[in-house]
Parts: sequence; structure tokens; C-alpha cells
Amino acid sequence: MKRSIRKILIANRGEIAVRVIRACRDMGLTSVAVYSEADCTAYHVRLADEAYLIGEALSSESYLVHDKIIDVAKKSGADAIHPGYGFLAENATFAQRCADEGIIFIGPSPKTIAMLGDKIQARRAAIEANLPVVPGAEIDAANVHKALETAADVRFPILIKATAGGGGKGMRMVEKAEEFEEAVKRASSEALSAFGDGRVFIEHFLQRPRHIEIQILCDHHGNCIHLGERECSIQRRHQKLIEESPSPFVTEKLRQEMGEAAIKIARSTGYVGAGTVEFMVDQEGHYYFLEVNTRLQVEHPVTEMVTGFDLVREQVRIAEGDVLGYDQSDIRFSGHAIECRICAEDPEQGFVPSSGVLKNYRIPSGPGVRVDSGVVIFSEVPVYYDPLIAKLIVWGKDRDEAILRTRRALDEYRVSGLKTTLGFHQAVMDNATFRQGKLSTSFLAEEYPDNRFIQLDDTVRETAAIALALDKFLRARKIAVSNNSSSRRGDSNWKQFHRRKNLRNFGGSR
Amino acid sequence: MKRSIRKILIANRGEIAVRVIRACRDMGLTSVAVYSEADCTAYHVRLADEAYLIGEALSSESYLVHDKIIDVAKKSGADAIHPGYGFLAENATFAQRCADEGIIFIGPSPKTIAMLGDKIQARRAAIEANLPVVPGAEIDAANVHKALETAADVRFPILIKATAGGGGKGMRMVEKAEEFEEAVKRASSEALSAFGDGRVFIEHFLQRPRHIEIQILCDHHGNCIHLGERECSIQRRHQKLIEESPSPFVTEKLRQEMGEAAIKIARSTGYVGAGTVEFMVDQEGHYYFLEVNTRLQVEHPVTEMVTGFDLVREQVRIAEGDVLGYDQSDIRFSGHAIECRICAEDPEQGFVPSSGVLKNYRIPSGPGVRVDSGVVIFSEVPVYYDPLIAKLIVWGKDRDEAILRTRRALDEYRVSGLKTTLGFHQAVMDNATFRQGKLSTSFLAEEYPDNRFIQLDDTVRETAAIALALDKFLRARKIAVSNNSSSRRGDSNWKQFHRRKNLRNFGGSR
Amino acid sequence: MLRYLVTIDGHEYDIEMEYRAEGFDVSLNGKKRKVIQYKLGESRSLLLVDGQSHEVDVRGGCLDSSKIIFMQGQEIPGQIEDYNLAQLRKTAGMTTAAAIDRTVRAPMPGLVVEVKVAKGDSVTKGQPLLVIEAMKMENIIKAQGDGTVKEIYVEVGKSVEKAGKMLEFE
Amino acid sequence: MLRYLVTIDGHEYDIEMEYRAEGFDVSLNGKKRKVIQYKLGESRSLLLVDGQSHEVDVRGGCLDSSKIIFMQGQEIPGQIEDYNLAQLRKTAGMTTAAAIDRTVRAPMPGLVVEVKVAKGDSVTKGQPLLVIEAMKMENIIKAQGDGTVKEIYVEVGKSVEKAGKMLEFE
Repeated sequence: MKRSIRKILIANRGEIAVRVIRACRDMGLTSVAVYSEADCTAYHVRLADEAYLIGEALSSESYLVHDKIIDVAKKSGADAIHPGYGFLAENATFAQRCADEGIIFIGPSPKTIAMLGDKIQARRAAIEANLPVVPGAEIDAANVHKALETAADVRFPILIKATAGGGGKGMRMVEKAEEFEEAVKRASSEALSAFGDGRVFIEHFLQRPRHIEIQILCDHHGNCIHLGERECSIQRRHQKLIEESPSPFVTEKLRQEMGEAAIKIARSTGYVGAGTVEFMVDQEGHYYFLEVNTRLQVEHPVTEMVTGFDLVREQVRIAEGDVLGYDQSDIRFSGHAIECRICAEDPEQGFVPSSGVLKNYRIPSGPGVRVDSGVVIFSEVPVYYDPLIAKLIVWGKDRDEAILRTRRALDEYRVSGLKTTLGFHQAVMDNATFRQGKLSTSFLAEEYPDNRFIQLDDTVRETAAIALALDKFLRARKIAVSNNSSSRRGDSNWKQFHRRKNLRNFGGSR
Repeated sequence: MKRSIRKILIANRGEIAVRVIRACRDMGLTSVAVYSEADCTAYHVRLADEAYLIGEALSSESYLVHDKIIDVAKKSGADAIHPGYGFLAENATFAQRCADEGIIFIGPSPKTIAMLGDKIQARRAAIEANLPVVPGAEIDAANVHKALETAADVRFPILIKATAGGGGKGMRMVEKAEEFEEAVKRASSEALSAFGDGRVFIEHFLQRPRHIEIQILCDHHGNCIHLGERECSIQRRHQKLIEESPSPFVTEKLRQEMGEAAIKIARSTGYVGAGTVEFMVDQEGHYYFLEVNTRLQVEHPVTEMVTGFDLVREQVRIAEGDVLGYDQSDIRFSGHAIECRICAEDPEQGFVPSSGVLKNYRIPSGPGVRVDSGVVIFSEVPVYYDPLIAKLIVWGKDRDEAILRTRRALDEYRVSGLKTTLGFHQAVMDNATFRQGKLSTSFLAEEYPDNRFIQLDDTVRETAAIALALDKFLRARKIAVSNNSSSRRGDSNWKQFHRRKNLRNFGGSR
Repeated sequence: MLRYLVTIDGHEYDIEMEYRAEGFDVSLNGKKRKVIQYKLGESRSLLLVDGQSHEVDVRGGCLDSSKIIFMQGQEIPGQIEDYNLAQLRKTAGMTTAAAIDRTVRAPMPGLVVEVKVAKGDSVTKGQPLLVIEAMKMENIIKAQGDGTVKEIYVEVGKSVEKAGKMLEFE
Repeated sequence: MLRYLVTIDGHEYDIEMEYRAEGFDVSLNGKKRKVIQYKLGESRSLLLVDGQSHEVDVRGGCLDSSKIIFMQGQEIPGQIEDYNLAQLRKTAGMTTAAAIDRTVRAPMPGLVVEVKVAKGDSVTKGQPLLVIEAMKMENIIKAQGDGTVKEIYVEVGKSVEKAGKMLEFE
């Protein structure tokens, strides 16, 4: 059963590839990167021990091509493949292919992935394991009349979701029956293009729910524990933007209940590896099973910060056949962690993606600050992939400290060349409702109905005005001096200023 | 007794000023920086809420001038002054001046500073508190004959130390009587220039001792706890280079004993604030009191990483008159932390200081990695001050993981424009004796007698050779192309190459 | 001494500025400020405004009246004019606002997956014009006002650059 | 195909190099390597040597035979010559080593606090010449060999730049 892993191929890109490569280094393992033509100089390629080109920019020509990934794994002699999240992470066919080729797929078995990846089956499994679920049903996008009847049974407002999908893709909220047909068509088409599977299902849409999920770890020997919850309620269009652990809402009792529920479904489905059981929680504290993500989550670092676990290390150990070596009573939670997803998007323009070269890029650090970044200065952010460029994860002894420290780290962060969500996160950290921990998935819509996040205060406006005036003033003085360099009066003063300016110009331009 | 602090002046520069400014932000307090003319664009000036010029580059004209610091404190309305380490941190006169002006000095009382800052008095206090000390005595540098007699009593090898000093300044090891006179003169002159006090004393020099110190916290209400030890044995010329916590040598029993000893001397001297009690520990585990540092240590972050405490926050809370709010039994240690001091020095040239502009500067991050840096890209490192530009602090679940992770983080670090100790730290992390935890203050002298730290392996040499050849090859091709652009044969191939090259040139130069 | 009219986020500032050996004397809507500037690079500098520390980055062409100021992680657009010229302009009733753009430009780089209108079509405000796929999300581009489609510059299956012309109204 | 003689850390490498569409064919002391290069900036690039990833930065003038390669946090000095020229030079018994320097230069920037010798003094190897204070530490500069002091360029109390001339032997 025990299989040793010495070399890992990372079938991914961006920050998660960097995250896994770092874990390899931290464990003394060799890392193999793959990259598309758009990622020739990407940071994950630079950081890995080995790197191989696997095709054109489109992920359907590179990161999603099973044959190419398997080829590189064999060529480089990798024992195992880590899929990260997205791409092939929840692809049962690929996991099976790895097994057939004798390569360890770092994740659950193909059977588990297939079963839990199908939301209908996962829902059934949850019901069998006695987990509460929200009312819902599968529909046939081609038969709209029938689908509409089902929708009426489930009760509007409803949520349309891709059966094969995750991460909010293909998801649509529909408030009224009139909007239903168009939304089903659009969701099904998005699902088809994103997952190659147009099937969708519907669920009753809970009012102002919280999104809270439980991290689990299960080994090959029947041991299964949970590492507490993450609250991921700050979302837009079902895309998580800010996550934290612990949830400001979850009591010790609720944590225990939800943790036990998560372990129950994991055990009933023979789950092995790291996984996440997602729940919706209403304002009364009733929780409903949502889905199981059979992979590492984007937001896994907040759990790492409060538990001291390295989840990638645990994934590798489990894949090797190791026994967990600890039980639920050994798990300790300490402090509070917050993650901000730094995306190449313009929040003020409805979060439209932004791409380009990072002309400046400086990450914050210091006590309690971690940045999982897929880019460095001068990196190009291509248009082809997810806009997530980095994650800022901050630990504080309590939620208040974590928020203030996150605010500080956001201020220290420097990015230019692209629009990012930095200013958005600054606004949320200053938001009184957020500070009070009154979260729900409607938070953004309620607090920022017009997508205006950035509120300039007087000091910022005044300083900007002075900066602009000074910029023009100095150019005018420069022109005045060159036009009038023989003039004696005022000249000495200018010269002195100029000398000082040079003295102080430690810039990069010289 | 309770005094509220809202605004703190940081009477320091470099990484420790940045560290304290960050703590201010994390606590929601306003920070005030001071700077010399050499530090106009320094990172601490950029990061602080307010900043004031206090004089010329030489610290005797700026950072050491009591009047100027007090003036800025009053002008800016600061309630408190944080002295960092070095400069005014252990200056009793300055601490008294603050008290007289009604400004809170964040540190112990002037009386405690004066008493413990005098090594002779501190030694006496340790003896009275029943702490073991190494044989030693005060000497008169002007009366060399008498001093030599005393030295013979103490037994060679001996260590000469500045009575008023710390941080290794003015320290000299003397093996034989013949070298004694010159060494005393030099040490006394260094002490005079560094501390304005030429007094020196001597101690018997222990063979291959470890340097292990205990972090303490004491409030105004008689509560006093310790936060475990730091091992700082990797030193050169009594300058610490690498520190860790816990010490690989210290058992639970020894930790408890040394912790209790540290608390004993703290209590007997009425200590209030954060402080460090330094010990020498011989290879048999006997420990000897060395001195008490009445300030934040450079290496305080390793303690923060294993205990979860923010020591600057605790300093501020204690200065406000807060009760600690926890006792010894609440302190938990988790994992292992290592700090590498990144200095602008050339280790291969006997650690000579290096100065200049940081043409490139990229800090590592990710799980368990913290960088306390006083510089950013394009910062100038002036010649006037301490060569410490940043500290890399790494946490791992155990010492092995911490070492591998430190190695990884060092590899990710990028600095150009200056020589640094990065390569030195890489070498030590790979060193078998270090990995086994067999440390002593003689480690460097024994392991690297010729100051040669960097061992290139075949892969690095071969890759460097290829890089050099490729560089020349591409220049030659470029010349060939421009000389021969009408030639048809081979041209298409070249064009294709050139096109690809441009496609891939995401560089900063365009 | 020079005098400017600066507009930031809808707020107007009347700024007078003079250079002194120990820093700049600034009058901002009549309030006195002492400003010290240290250059950090080509366009970046550290400003100390009455001691308050701010890192700013002013981007834009030398002669542009519209510039962008980067500070505290934010991008702030601003306009600057000579104060006297601005007064003249105001008296003459002129405006600096740009002509209303009849061109629909891509808000992001992406792939055109659907064109929902044809040349000559009359469209009303809010009507979907095109669908662009970017970073795996479909984005519907809607009409900002009523009009008639004069020209379509994009095709289904082709990519479009950020701010690339997609469609023009008459 | 071009051929070079490269010296790194005392090791000589005979390198033949040819450009192919899919990367460079390199022969390194007869061992075949496939090398892919991606530029990261002016002097920095990413090299994939048989798939192994290395970030390198080659610094030095275009025509210099001595360059510095930065990689893995280290600075590695290297020399490169055309292979055939190198062979000719070797046959002719010439050396590329620089003439021995009779000039004592400052190993660091600092303040001269003591000059222990005078013009015309004979000194022996290891004898202290000057004391420089840099970053609060006194550093004694010793003679690297025997000689007679021809000229002293520094004064007590004055600062000296890194690599600045301090003293010259006859």
C-alpha cells in the first residue's frame, strides 16, 4: 500500500502551481511544471525544478490535454500528479488514466470524483447520509416546459447550476418564472463550454444565506478528521472573493455538528484525501448540504493558518498511503485567518477582467502575512485563464486583529499595469457590516448596489491634487530653467533645488 | 496607572522601524517616523503615517540626538516613543528624558536600563539572584599591567567586552597574554566610539559554548512570564547571523530551569516590559548568565512564530499599564522557527559591508515564510548604518521542515546591486552539522575556516557556462543578421527565431 | 508662484505653489501646506504634506491635462489646468468634457462568441449587442443608449483586444 | 554552429552551440543538451536545460570576456572566449590573467580612522596599513605582500568609496 513519492508533476499554472511547487521544495521533493505557450515565462515555470511546454495558450490545447500531461509525467519520471484546482482536478477520466498508467493521482479515487462531481448523485449521497439538503431537482434544458413545472415545485427564487461543474461557472439565479427559459439556455451553454457537459439542475434559493464549508482529511486506512470551517460568504456571481476561518457565526456546537456531518458523507462515499464539504447556512443556523469538492480549494490557506497544517503535504502523505497519525482531538485552532483573492479585474467596472504586464509588483510581508502569488514583477497576465493572480492570507490572534492586519497588508501591496481587486478588499475591510461579522452571500449586492467600492477621503483627494500640481510645477520649472539658463536671478535657488533633487533621485531610471 | 497610547514615534530606521510601524497599523495606532538625510526615501519613511527629517546622515547628528527626537514627538503629538534596538534603545538618559517630558518610553524604567546596561552591575545582580555566571572582572584599560594580572586570574582564553555596550561591539577574544594589550586598547576605543564609554571588562571564554537566551515579558503589576528560548549560536565576531526557537539542544527540563532563572533576575531587578536574558550554555548543559538586553531583540520574530505572540503589541500594552492577562501555563509552543539575517555584506570577503542601490529585490513568501525588510526595490543601502537590510523568518512544524523551507525561501529571494549573506545562509542550511543541530559559537570557524561558503555543484557550473555561451551566441547572431540581412539562406529560420524571441520578451526594458 | 485648478473625483482645488529651500509652500483652497518631495523613480515620489507621508505615482504624458495618480493601492484620475486659463474657459462657457463616444469598445480582451445585431439595426438602451467570452465567463455587452448600428468591426470566433473598436452607432 | 571555451570556478567547458527551431542544441564537453531560452528582461532569462528550469542573469559589457552570472541567489564569475582563439592563445603560452595590482583599494566604503604607514615606508606582508570604519566596525587593512609605500591617497577623517584607491606600492 505504501508508495513513495519523490517527484511530482503539477498539472496546473498560476498561484496554485506555485503553491504546490513550494510544498515540494518544503518536503525535499522534485517538482515538474508544465506550461502553455502563453506561460513560457510564468513564475511557476521559473520556480519548478523542471518544466515542459505542452501546447498552445488555450487550455483545451494544453492544460486540459490528458495525453500531453501523461507524456510529460512519463518523460520526466514523475511518480505522481498534483492537479491543483480547476483544469483536471475533478476529472474522473483523467484520474483513472493516471491509475492505468501507474502514476499516483493526488486526490480521491476516480469513482469518488465521478460520484461527487455529479451534483445529483452527491445530493443523493448526502440524503442517504442524513445530511439536510435544500429542495431541488434535475431538469432537462431541452424540455423547457417540463423544467418550468419542476421549478415551480422547487419554489422561486431558484438557482440553476451545472451538474458537472463547480466554482460558480454556469450558475444562474432566477427570481421569476419569466426569466427562467433564457437563464436555463445560457447556463446550459456555459456549462457545455466550461465542462463539456450541458446538464443543469435547480435548487431553491435560500435568502441571505452564509456559505460555510468544512475541510476534511481522510487516509486510506479509514481515518477521517475535519479541520474546522471556512466562511466564504463574500461572493459575487457565486465567485468567492474573501474567505475566513473560523466563521464569525459558527459556535463550537455548530462546528462540531457540521464537522460530524462532513465526516459522515466522507465515510459513506469512501472518501480518501483532502476535500471540502460545502454548506449553506441560514441566518437561524440551519445548515444544508451543497456539494463536496474533491480537491484542494483556493481558500485552503486560511485553514492552514489557524491549524498549522500544510494541506498539500497532507495530500501527498495520504497519496503515499501514510496513516494520518492524529485524530480529531489532536486538532487545535489558533487565532483567525482571512484570505483576499487578488484578481486581475476592475471592481468598479463590474469586475471585468484585466490583462497585461505587471509594471510594478511588490508584495507585503511581516508578522502574520502570507502571499501565495502566481506572478512576480514584469509577469504577464494572459487573457486565457482565471483572473486570480495571487492570494493574500493574513493571520491575527482574533478577527479584529486579522482585519486590521489585512488592511495594512493591502496598503503595502503595490501593483501597476493592471486593474486589481486590491481597492475592493480595502473597502470591505473598512466596511462596518463586515467588521461586525454580519455576512451573507448577499453582502456585496446589499452593501455596494452600484459596484462603487472606492470612497476617497479628503486627505487622499487633497494629496492627489497636490501631487498633480507639483508634477506640473516641476515640469514648468524645468522648462523655465532650460529657456532661461543665463538668468542670474532665482537661478542659484533653482540649482540648489536641482542638486538636491538629483541627490535624492534614487530611482530606477538612471 | 493606565495610560492610553494612540500615536507612537519610532526612534529608529531600517527593518526594525518597519516592524514597529507595521505593529502600529495592526493595532490601529498612528506611526511617526524620523529620518536622516541619508534616509529620505527609506521604506520606513514611506510606510509611516508621518515622517520628519531630523538631521544629517551620521547617527550622531540624527538618530542619536535626544533633543531632535523629543522635538518631533512633541510637534507630532506622539504619546510614546518606541526605540527599536540599537541607537537609543538602551540609553537610560534618553528614557529619563522621555519621562521628564511626559512621553511614554516603550521599555523598562531608566533605572533598570542603567543598572542592567552596566554589565558589571548586571553580573552582580545575577549573582545575587543565584544565577550561575562565568568567571570575570572589570579592568582599567589605562592600567594594562594590572589588567593583565586580572586576566591571568580569570584564565585565558578571555573575552573583552564593553561595559556599556551590547551587540558584539567592542568585543574581543584573546587567547594569549601577548595579544592582550593591543586587544584591550582596540576594544576600549571601539567602545568609546560606539557608546561614548570606553570601559571594558573581561570574562573567561567558554570552549564551544552555545548562545541561548530567554524572552521575558513583565507587566507593571508584578506578572512575569517567559516565552521560551532562542538559540543564537551561529555568530561571527559575536554578531548573530542565524537564530532559532526552540533550541535543538534544550530539553523541557532545561527550558523550565533557564526560564525560571530569567524570571528570577527580572523580578529581582523590578523589570517591566519585554526583555531578553542571555546565557552561555556549555556542551554539558550548564548555563551561565551573560547579560540582560532591555529591549526588543533583532531575533524576536522566531519567538513570535512559535508562540503566536506579537511582541511589539505586548510591549505597547505593557507600556499602557495593561495587565499581561495570561500566566506561564497559558503559553504554548508550536513548531520550529528559524531567522536568517540578510545583511549587505560579502561573506566570501570576510563579511565586508556592501552598499548601493537595490537594482532588483524580490522577497519570498508562501506557507510559513515571513520577511521583515527595511528595504524595497530601488532602495539605497547607505554606508552609515548597520548592514542588516532584512530578516527572513520561517516556521515549520519541526526543525527539518523549517530548514528545508528556509532553503526554499532563500532560493526565491532575489537581490542584486549589493552583496548579501543569502549565499552564506544557503550554505549553512545545507550544512550537515547544522542540520544535526550540533551548534556552538565556534560553528563558523570550525566549519568554514577559510570563509568559503559557496560550493558550486556541477549543474550550477554547467548551467552558468551555457548561459554565458548563449549570451555570446545570441549577440553574434544579432551581429550576423544585421551584417547579412539580405542573405536568403538561413534567414527564414533566423526570422522565426527572432519573432519567437520577441513574443517571449516580457521584459522590463521595453 | 504658479497657480492651478485641479479636479479630483469631482472636487475642485485652487492650488498655489512656490518653491522654498526647505520644501514647497502650497496653498490649497486657501489652506497652507508645507510639502516635501523625494523622487523614488521616473514617476513615483514620496510626498510629506505637513509631515504626513504618502507614496504617489503620477502617470500620463507631459502635456496631458488628464493624469492618473496611483496612491494607497488606488488609481485616481485627475485633471489639471492653469488657473487663469481655467477661469477664462469657464467665463467663455466652454467645457473640457470629451464628445460623447458613439463607438462601442471592448471592456476587456476576449473572444467574440455572439453578435446579436446587424448593420442598420435600430437598438434601444440596454439591448444586448454582443457576447464576449473572457476568462471562461460570458459577458453580454449592452447598448448604452438608443441608436442605429452603423458598422460592426468584429466577427464571431475572433478575439478582440481591450478597448478595441467593436461596433459603431450612427 | 559556434564554439566557445568557457571557464567557471576554475572548470573549463568546451561548448558548441547551434540554433534549431525547437531550441538550442548544445554540446558541453561532448555531452548533448537541449536548451530552451525565454527572455525575462534585458539581461535575465529562463533557461530550460533538458527540461531543468534555471533563472539566470548575465551581467557585463557586450564585448567583455569576463562576466558575472547571477543564479540561485549566487554570483558566479565566468570567462568566455572563442574556442579557436583560446587554443591559439594557449599554444602561444599567453595568459589572460591581469597584471598583479600594486594598488591598495578600499574593500568597502567607509571612514578612514587611522593611517599606520607613511610614504617611503617599507612594509611586510600582513602589516596593518590603515583602519577604516564602516557600519560602526573598525576594519584593519593589511599589506597583501612586501613592498615600499609609493603614495597614500587618503587622509584620516575623510571617507573613501568602495574600490577607491587608498595607497600604492612601488
